[in-house]
Amino acid sequence: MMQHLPIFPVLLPLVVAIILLRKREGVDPVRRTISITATALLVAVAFWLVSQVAGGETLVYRLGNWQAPYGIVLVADRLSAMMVLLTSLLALGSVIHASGGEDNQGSNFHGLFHLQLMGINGAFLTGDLFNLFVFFEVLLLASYALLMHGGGKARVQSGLHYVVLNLAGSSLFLIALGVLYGSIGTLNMADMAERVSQLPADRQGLVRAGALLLLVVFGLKAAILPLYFWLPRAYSSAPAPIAALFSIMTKVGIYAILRVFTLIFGEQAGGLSLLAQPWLWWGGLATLGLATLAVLSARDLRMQISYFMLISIGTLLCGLGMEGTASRGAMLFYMLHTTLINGGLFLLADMIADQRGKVGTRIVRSRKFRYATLLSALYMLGAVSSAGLPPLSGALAKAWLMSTATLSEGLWLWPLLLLSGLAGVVAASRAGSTIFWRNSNGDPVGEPLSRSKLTGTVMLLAWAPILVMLAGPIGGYTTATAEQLADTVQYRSAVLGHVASGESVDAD
Amino acid sequence: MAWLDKAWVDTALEALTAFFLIAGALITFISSFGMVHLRDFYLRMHGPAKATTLGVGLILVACMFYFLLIDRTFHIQLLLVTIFLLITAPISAHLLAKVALHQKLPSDASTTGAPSELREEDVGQEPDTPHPEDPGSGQRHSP
Amino acid sequence: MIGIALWISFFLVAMAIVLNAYRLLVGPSLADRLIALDTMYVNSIALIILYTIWLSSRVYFEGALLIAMLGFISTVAVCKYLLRGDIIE
Amino acid sequence: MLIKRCLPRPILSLILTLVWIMLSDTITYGSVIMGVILGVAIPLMTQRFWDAQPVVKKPMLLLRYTLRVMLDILIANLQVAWLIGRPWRRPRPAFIEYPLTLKRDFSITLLASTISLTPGTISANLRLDGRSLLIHVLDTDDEQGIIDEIYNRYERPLMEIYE
Amino acid sequence: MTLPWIPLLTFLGVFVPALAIRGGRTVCALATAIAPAIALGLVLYFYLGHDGEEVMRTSMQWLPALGLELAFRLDGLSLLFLLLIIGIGLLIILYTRYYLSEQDSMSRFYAFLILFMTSMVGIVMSDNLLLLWGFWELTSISSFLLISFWSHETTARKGARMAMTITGAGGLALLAGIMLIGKVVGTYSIETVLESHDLITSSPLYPAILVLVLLGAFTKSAQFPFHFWLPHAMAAPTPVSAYLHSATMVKAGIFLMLRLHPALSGTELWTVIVTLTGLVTLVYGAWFAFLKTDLKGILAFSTISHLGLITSLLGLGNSLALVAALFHIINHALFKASLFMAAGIIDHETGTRDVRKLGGLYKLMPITTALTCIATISMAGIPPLNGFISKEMFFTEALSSQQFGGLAWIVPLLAGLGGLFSVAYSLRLAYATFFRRPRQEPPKTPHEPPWLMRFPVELLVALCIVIGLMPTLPQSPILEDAARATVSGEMPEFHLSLWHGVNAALLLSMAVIAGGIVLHLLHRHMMRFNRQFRPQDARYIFEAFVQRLVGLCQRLIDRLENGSLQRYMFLLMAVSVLAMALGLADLDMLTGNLAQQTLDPIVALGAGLLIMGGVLTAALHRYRLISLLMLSVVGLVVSLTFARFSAPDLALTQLSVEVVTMILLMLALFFLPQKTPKESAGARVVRDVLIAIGFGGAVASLNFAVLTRDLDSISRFFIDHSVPGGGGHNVVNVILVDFRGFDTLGEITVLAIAGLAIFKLLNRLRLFMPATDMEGRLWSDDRHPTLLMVVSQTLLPLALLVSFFIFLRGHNQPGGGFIAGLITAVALILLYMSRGVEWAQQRLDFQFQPIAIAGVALSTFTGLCSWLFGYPFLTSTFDHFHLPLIGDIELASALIFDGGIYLAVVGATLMILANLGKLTTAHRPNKDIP
Amino acid sequence: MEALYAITTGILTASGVYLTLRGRTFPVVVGLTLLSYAVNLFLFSMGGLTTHGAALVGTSEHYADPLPQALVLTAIVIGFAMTAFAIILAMRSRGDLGSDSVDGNRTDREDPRENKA
Repeated sequence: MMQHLPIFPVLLPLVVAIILLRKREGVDPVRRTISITATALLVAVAFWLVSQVAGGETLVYRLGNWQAPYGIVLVADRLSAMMVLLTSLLALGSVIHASGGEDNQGSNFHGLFHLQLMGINGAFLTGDLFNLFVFFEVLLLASYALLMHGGGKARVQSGLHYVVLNLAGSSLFLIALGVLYGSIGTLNMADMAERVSQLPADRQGLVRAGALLLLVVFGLKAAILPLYFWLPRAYSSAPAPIAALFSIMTKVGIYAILRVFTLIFGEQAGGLSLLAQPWLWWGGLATLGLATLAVLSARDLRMQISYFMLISIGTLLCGLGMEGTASRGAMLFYMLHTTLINGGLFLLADMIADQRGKVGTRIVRSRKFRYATLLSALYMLGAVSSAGLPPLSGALAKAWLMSTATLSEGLWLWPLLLLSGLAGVVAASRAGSTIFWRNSNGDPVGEPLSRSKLTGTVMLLAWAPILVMLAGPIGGYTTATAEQLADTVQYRSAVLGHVASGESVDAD
Repeated sequence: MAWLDKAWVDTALEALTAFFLIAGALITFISSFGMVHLRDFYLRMHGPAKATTLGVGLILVACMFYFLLIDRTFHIQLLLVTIFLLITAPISAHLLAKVALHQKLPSDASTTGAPSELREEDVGQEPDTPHPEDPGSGQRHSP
Repeated sequence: MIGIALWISFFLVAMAIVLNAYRLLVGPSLADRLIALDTMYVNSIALIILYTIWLSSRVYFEGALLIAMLGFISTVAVCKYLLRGDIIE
Repeated sequence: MLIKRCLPRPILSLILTLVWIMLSDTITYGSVIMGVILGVAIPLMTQRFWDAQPVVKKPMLLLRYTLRVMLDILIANLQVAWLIGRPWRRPRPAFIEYPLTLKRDFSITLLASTISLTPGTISANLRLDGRSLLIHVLDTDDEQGIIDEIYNRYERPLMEIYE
Repeated sequence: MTLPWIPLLTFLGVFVPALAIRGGRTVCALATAIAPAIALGLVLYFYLGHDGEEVMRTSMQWLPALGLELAFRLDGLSLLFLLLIIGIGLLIILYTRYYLSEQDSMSRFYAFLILFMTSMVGIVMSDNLLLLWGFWELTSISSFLLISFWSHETTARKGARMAMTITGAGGLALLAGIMLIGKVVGTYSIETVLESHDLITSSPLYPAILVLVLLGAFTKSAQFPFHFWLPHAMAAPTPVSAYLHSATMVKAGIFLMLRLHPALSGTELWTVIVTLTGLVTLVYGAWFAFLKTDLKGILAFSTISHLGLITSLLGLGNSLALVAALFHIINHALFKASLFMAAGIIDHETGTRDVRKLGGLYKLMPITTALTCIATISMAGIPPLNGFISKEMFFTEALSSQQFGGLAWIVPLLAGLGGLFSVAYSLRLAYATFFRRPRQEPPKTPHEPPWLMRFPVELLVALCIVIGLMPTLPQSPILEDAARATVSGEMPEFHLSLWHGVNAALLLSMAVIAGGIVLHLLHRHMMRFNRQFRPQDARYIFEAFVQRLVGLCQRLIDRLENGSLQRYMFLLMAVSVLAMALGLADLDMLTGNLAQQTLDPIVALGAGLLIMGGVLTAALHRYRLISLLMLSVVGLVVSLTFARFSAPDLALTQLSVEVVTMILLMLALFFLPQKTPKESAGARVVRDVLIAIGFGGAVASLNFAVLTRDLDSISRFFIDHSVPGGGGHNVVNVILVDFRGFDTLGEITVLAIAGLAIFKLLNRLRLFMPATDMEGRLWSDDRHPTLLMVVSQTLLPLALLVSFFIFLRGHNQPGGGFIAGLITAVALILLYMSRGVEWAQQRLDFQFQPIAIAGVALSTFTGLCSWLFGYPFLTSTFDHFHLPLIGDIELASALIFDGGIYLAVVGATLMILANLGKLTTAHRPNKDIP
Repeated sequence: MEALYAITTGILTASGVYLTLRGRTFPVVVGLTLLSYAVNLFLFSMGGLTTHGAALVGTSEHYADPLPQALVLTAIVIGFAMTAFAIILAMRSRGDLGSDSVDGNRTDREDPRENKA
């Protein structure tokens, strides 16, 4: 079984989805049990995977027993394993929350949820660019379906934008893939890296066009500045567990950028080396800047959380655009933090909306509701962490990222990052005090608190302190990940074996 | 099938292929030509309904001969397309005619006979074709 | 001989398709355009068969078969739309 | 009974087997066996989609009818080609109401298809009551003649075959 | 490794109140006090059992990559502050027990209080700048919680938010400063930073560092112009004001300046900024304290003023000034905390804090009056109390200051002015509250509070007196050690005493006291004088500013995110064009090294048709059906193109997909409006056309450039290994089911998800159904044309046969599961079209979802089977079997995989189409007249 | 031939892009379909344009590059699934929002003949 480990995170959700989707009937306890157990199992598998690669090994899984670059390979290195673990942790919280009733709002929730996990994990693990496209589509289509879960005008409206833009994005992806294949001649990322480093000069422009187009596509997924406009509405209208899971979706874009633009167009790529860097840097700064203003503008808690997410995206992009491996380590740590906390916040917003009746999550005066203390404490936890105030994970992550900036980078990054934090503080304190404290008189009302919703939420928000407490080992892991990312030679030799590119080998 | 190896067979097959090819293509062309130059929709419909079927059929026959010529085997497979077309073409034509009648496309002035489907007076008042549950509204024309 | 015949046929069929395209463009009625499209499907079968002869390879035969079938179905769909609006009711 | 249950439509089975052999383009044991298997299996599978089917009473007549239609198609096409190709005389089209004596959908369909495929006529509309067929004729002076011809040439044989 | 226990203990104390509250309020208070008390004991134990010269330090790696350590130190400065924090904290706990009413959640209050205490302890003990910053911001957060404790009151909420925002912002500035220090010094360890004075001050970044750090300190310590949050924080319960806003939190800024004094001070910049800010704050605070009518307001501004005093002492920079500052910190904490508590008692007893409503309390509350008056005297700097001593020291330093050259007189002037006002407001406070005849009855009749509530005040006031009389008491070890930790150079000799003899400072003091009394008498005039200035409430200004900012942001964001897909799409396309253009610009020549093939006329015809179809689809998009027909032409010709260029599989797939897409689009056409209104303005159309042309041009250029270059690709491998390795002659199919079977698995999963998703979308969907077609005709009544019905059932067996054929041969000839599946699905759909959903549904009485899922499952499990043989997922195998009569049969596991594809395609396609059809049947208006 | 091919792809792409920029769902969906056709043509051609080289082992000397074909096949299927979803979504948005404008903020006033069923 050990040698099949890298494919577990893809197959497990797929098989579970198959089991769950056999029939169409509504949710029952069995279904929930299967779904939660499977997700917990996924967490275990992901931990196992992380423990296997933590030492710096790169696990390569040759699908169909075909040698790369001819067949598709799954590659589990530190980064992939970490992302898989992150996904599964987030998913566990979301799925437990969903079992509190959200899954009954439409058909096939759990099955689609696992298919989405399959797509996400596949995207993180694959070592093949076209396969990445396929998994992108799997996760996108599943996300479209889940976004519509439960229906409603806002969801349909924002979903339409999301879907249409991403469909156009898929076409762009294919164009980019076409150009890259047509000028490099391979699809395996490691092999591409190998070939790009010795690319004839008359093709550089083509590859550059393909690479930049790829950047646009990933940027669309990751929600970089001129392409992010779809995000706030889509995420804020999505059902809570899905919105929570979506917080990893933008990270898929970030991951893809990180992978492609360090491995293929990294430092060794000759004339094309680091070609995305300036775009990421300035795009990230711009995103960060606008998101800072946007977070102040939010009239709805979910919207605000979406903008928190946008801030984090800007920050991550800046981290990608910065020089050196140190910033990568910090950026990855930040990614862990923001994904989990943002996810938790979305879940929390849903619980708040349950209590507040028809006002939902709008930041207005409302009736007095039960569990306000508990919910406000959780909100505080999430908001403080998101805004980047100590003592929670956000502060640590931001400080780390800031400290890795060179002076000239810091000149831009620091003020923006700090201002975004300040804006976050202002916005969150306004929202929190209005929602929890500006109540009309009378006895508190509200639905009884769903235990599974609470569990799911706490499971995610708890990472804010946990990440701080375990900052040492986790930070060490992300630092090591960053170093491994920089060492493309190791990746390439792990994937391609000792075979030089272009020479054929016998499979089987 | 030794007789197939003879030289005259080759020539004959070549001739047949060429003939059927050109015949098929010509019929195809003429039917499309008719579709362009005939005066009203109902006339234009005649070409495609059958001529193209035959045209394609003939070309397929040519193709059979051709493969007989080069492989010395009889590929009956190719006839299937024709069968398919024979089944489907009249139905498409029928449906298209129905559409035209439904849309009350005018027929050429020289057309004799005026089917109830094309009567103008009904427009906008009643459903234009007789409804089975409403026999009073439909006029029946017996020849 | 076959070569010449083939090219003549190619030319004729191509011209037929051009004529279809003309009808498709000009209309005037939807039914006209539709029949032009239907004919174009059938003519492309002819084109494929000619291509088959040209290549002396029968790999495209299924293509011809499929066009025959699917062309019909798409014509039916449009007709149904024009007659009833809802094609699957 | 068993045969009837296994072979609900013997003719269809036969046709399918033949078509399979045509498709596979070879006559080997393998293809024939496969064809027979499919010829039995597919009708069984699709049985539920069939309306009650008329029984072919006179198979030989059906064969003759088929051949006649084939021939007519050839002629029809040449005629139509001629009509279309000559620019000097405009055709005289006509709509004709054809009263049907056939009752069954299947045979009506056969008739309508035949009409559409043969000389200068297209069955344009089957009236909803199923009693009459609207036919568009490309070029005619004699409407009654066409009705009679259709009746004698096609409808009566079909009546004999199926009804 | 024992030092971390101190903050840890206090931190653990956070959880105590919630547990202890069950035992009652007194138990809760006592239990809460345990942890801080032990911590205090520990502090003293460590400190006393330790050689005074050496700084106690301990550190643990936390996040080495960041330079963050869990490092603590305990030096004199920390000690001084720890004593204040924990000591006064304990008193506050006691006081609170009596202050809070029954309705208030005591456990919550205590938890916040202890949280705050922890963060203060953390600040003063941190030996790492980042750690310090962490605790620093934590004080902002915990003070936010404390100030907003009475969250139902607007003032509390707004005050809390303001405090949080201002101090939080200052904290962020501090972080930037810390980052810069880290850049300069290379570490965040305070120990190292303190030794790097020269390095830091000589760095070009020094001004930035200084300003940023001071921003942090000034906001926290409510220095002008960041002072305005403090008065509004007075909405907090009084224990909070006493604790946070007099004794501790506001001192955090001072502490920071003290802590970093050895590293940052000693420059002209430091002196100018710090001294002037301090002095201005001193005067400003004192003046407004004089004018305030709210008891806590007076105290708040007085605090501001005193903080200014301490700050200016720090700015002056010589070591004696530092000592004075340290001393005044202690004194101020003592008298101000006691005053706040006294104010709380008065508020508690009378029900008001407005001095205009108070008066004559000395009769009713003699002890409280006495205590308050002593503390007030100390605050006013009147001998013989401790306040006087430190103020004397301040005047001494002010008078002897040598900074500012010719403007040196400004320091004593401002210092004197500040002193003057402070005497005045102290007098006013005492007089108006206790001695003046009351103008109106207070809401409640006051009497003395419970003894234990008064006890903290008594203790503090006693300390004031003791220190005043015996100023040397705190000198050793507390002040000396604290000063040693602060002063960079030689420790100065200093001697604290009440009487220094007659000197300039004393004269100044006297003058100030006298002036203060005069001023107090003139109070009414002063009020009148002040009234001519427009009253500017900082809270409203701040709120208005925030509101405006928020409004501005809202407008900006609403403008940007206007919910217009057209704009988003335009941006996406524009960015893509840019991306491609940048790449193309990098290309020397568009045409590559390969010669072009000659054009044959048929291809030209095809291209012409494609171009026509494409352009017309776009141009005629407002006539939707025609546009659709044009799209159909494009689809057909695309598949012909695939056929032309040697891709039979693609041609077949494209054809079948195209038909299903057409059917779907026809459905959409029915349910959507049938025409597109003309709504794009000309400019928009031009813009779109331009961007479309740009995009198309870029794609065409890329296409051409790639086509004219040769390619060294990996595909030779597939052709070579297809037969030996994959057991199939159709390389494309072998790639799909074997070499890249994983892609295909993903692809059918996508298809299945699409089915599921569409099923989900159609749930409870009600659509508009037009009763007429677009030209206003009623629909035909012939629902299911007879001929079509007959033919569709005839076609079904044939189609199944063909699809089976295409499926079987897929591995060796064009075909495969996907195309076969689509053919089957389309044939079934034809049935639906010809016979209606109800009819078909009766005969297809099974659900399609299980079929689609079964397909995916089949493919997955085929792949999993290879695990049994120890091969990776999806490893295929094939073998030849010999059957009698039939002959050689080749069976590949890929065929089963392909079977899964077939099932998935059939299931998914039918799910999509049949469900869609089913949706409409029930309520179709058959014959309605519009 | 290559030039013509490229130009055709370009024009199809341009038409598709133009349509995706329209303000109503139907043209947008049609545009996406058109775009995906164009992109498939583009991707397909990345292995070069080969006549008489179907990738069936044993039928030819020079084969067309089979890999782009396989990719396009996958892309067609995925594109189909996506288009289908987009179409249904367009219908759903019409049903829920009462308009087929992509932004849902305009009503269908232009089509008074339609009545709610």
